[in-house]
Amino acid sequence: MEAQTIIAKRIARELQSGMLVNLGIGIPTLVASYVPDGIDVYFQSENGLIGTGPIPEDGTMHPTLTDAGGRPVSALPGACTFDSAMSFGLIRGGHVDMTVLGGLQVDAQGRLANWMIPGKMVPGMGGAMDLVTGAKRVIVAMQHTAKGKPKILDQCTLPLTSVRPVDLVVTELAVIGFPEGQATLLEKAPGVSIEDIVNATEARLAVSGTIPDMPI
Amino acid sequence: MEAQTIIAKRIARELQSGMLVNLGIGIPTLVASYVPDGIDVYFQSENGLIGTGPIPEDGTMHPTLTDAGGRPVSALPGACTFDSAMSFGLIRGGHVDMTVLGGLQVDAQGRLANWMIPGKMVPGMGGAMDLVTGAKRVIVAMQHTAKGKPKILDQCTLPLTSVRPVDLVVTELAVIGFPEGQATLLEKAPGVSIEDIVNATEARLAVSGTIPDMPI
Amino acid sequence: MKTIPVERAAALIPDGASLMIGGFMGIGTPERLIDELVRQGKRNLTVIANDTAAPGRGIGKLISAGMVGRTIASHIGLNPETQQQMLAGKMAVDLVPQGTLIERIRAGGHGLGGVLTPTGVGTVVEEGKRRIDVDGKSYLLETALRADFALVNAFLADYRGNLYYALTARNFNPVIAMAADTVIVTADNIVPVGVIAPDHVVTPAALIDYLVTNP
Amino acid sequence: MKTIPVERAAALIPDGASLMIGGFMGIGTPERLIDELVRQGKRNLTVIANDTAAPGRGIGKLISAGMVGRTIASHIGLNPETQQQMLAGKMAVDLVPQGTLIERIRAGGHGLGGVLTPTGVGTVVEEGKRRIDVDGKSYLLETALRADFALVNAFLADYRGNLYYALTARNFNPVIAMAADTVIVTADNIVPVGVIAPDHVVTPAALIDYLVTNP
Repeated sequence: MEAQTIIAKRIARELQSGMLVNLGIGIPTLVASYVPDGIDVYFQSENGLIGTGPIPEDGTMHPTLTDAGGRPVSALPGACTFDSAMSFGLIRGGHVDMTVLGGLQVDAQGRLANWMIPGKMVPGMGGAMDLVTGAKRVIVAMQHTAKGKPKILDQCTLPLTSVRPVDLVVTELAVIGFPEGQATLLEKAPGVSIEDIVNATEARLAVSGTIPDMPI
Repeated sequence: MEAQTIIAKRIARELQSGMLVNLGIGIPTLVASYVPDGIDVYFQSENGLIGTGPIPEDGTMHPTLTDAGGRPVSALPGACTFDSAMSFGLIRGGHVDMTVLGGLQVDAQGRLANWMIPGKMVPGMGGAMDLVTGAKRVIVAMQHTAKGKPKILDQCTLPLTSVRPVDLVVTELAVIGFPEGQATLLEKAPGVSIEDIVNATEARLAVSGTIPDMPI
Repeated sequence: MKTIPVERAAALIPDGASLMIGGFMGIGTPERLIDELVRQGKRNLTVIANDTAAPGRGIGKLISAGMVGRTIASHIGLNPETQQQMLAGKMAVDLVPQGTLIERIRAGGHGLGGVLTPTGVGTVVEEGKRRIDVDGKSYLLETALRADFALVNAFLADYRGNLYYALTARNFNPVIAMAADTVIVTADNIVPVGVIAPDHVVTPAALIDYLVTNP
Repeated sequence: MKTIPVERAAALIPDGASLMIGGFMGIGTPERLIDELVRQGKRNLTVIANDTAAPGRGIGKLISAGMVGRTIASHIGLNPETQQQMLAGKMAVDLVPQGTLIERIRAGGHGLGGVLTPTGVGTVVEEGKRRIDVDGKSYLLETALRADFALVNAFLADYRGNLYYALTARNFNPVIAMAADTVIVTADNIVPVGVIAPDHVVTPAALIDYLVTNP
């Protein structure tokens, strides 16, 4: 299974019926493809939509119904639209139950950096700072390493997105949480050893008891 | 002519086409009855309506369309409704071109007190503080005296509604403005002498040149 | 979101709870919830609302029943019982400028700590508050306000909880629907999911905890 | 409110003006006004918007034409020309979290001096700002933002200027319509007064200065 598929399928299992969920671009978007049967969630698109549906068939699109990247989407029955002040009221106000975002780095306490590489890549933070600060639950979806280098570090070297720690980091190797401010190995991907994970992680990982396999 | 008719008719002449106008309860409400021909203004009701129309005929009312006192109104073509945050955004944000409010006292600089008499009458400020602070132009509609005592005073003895001076006070005797922070007689009611006005006013009134009659 | 009868909805609210209640002079107030609260005899409620309506109407019924220990409102002038209970010391009343009250509630719902408003600077409203200057202009720091429950009335709800309000019955309703731990809605009409156009939904279903069934 | 052709509307905007422009990745951007600004060759504009779209689309056209001296936006990642001009020092870019940007604009339109937001506390976004604690929690004071002009796109306008927006083309449009000295609107459809239901009007006509005629 591809790394991003593992990550998206595992995160999809965190969804519960009735949740309002915001998915960032990249791997997080894939989570919508793996919603478990019988689970009914609301997806928010921060450009002003709850009830985002799949890409519409050719000939059934309209330029006024798009996702946050400007791509055509559809709207499910019960969808609603609103302006950007309301959209971020939902986000900052804690009404978004879960957000899934990509990550560049996460530190040992769970603090995320995902919005810029000074001097190289400056896309802007868009909605990421509000999402990490305001959503009830923040999950980072990212590959465990970049070009062989760990992305879960003692300290982030890139500018932080928020000082609020994320709740979960899901990679193709592991699920990591931050109970009591300490990076902790919660699950491992099938066929991956704890040693592999520890070696691919710069931050000290708390590991105790038997570590179960990721359900995917 | 009754005092309140004089006041309302005079204030109606301040209306200009395209203005967004908020009228308080009492004498200010009467201003809507004297809009000059050819003048097309928007009346805002702060409970969430622009385009307030007259009281509807019997049998054509609905309980969800009322003025700020909870009384049935109608809506003119082009009317729109909104929540209270928007309503006060319009008011505080300077989008209301003119407000007309009742007054208990006005001081020599034009500062209004109109929302409470401590220990006696405590209705609450409702929207008055926001209106006086935020509207582009504030006009006070009140009788010149109460039980023979002046209401335009050196200093207000009642709690102020706002430190922002009002633009105009219109009574059944006079029109008073506050250029350079100084109560100034601008017009007098037909048949009223300057002496009458000065005697009915505690604040020192600047009077210079010929004082014209109020156009009513 | 759960759909429940009005008796169960009112039973969720304990004595001493803080309630934000929609409505402006009773217009847009969830009257059936109010009636049931009175029937169940709640005590020592805190009510946060624009006004206390009039005796026999909306929030006025809670006041008349002596169920309110504290009121935070902008206007109580049309309910002499509120004024009597306040002057007699039976009920605490905090009077807040209407634009400030709705912004404080909005801040509570939108995750803001507060807003800076020019309203009230230099008046008795300033007492006990921080004055903050920005670019040479003075403002009061008005802090966010939240409640245990929001009692909301809508014109239309769908069976998921999307809400549409009618005309001037909108007022405080969509704003309080974001600012309470538990949101309970009565709707004049409950319609199938999908029949309120997405652009016409004012309050998204995801904000609603309980929708009261119609009789 | 005046109804004017697009050439006259664009001519109202002088070089050096600050413009708030509606749209999210170009969706809901007043494209005809943008095209006319490019044709008239404005210079040294300040653009306040969610993003700078992409080359050839919406605000991206102003960037490509080198007409923008300063951009205040939350995201420029999909327009490489914006990043190039920024890194080359040809254009100043202030990056603002999206929720903070829209609240600052809303504050400007609603007469607030600013808002307290938890977003950005402890990050580079905090630099140069006041941190204010309320009930033991830290917030940044984010001040109000206004512009000389707001360029708004609506789906429906009536001939008085009441506006209705479609789906995700709403985004920043109704918020900027309150926060500028002069508000200019393009609408996909202009309809007679009275045919947009009062509950469906999002931006009241009283806020609009100029409505651009359709070809």
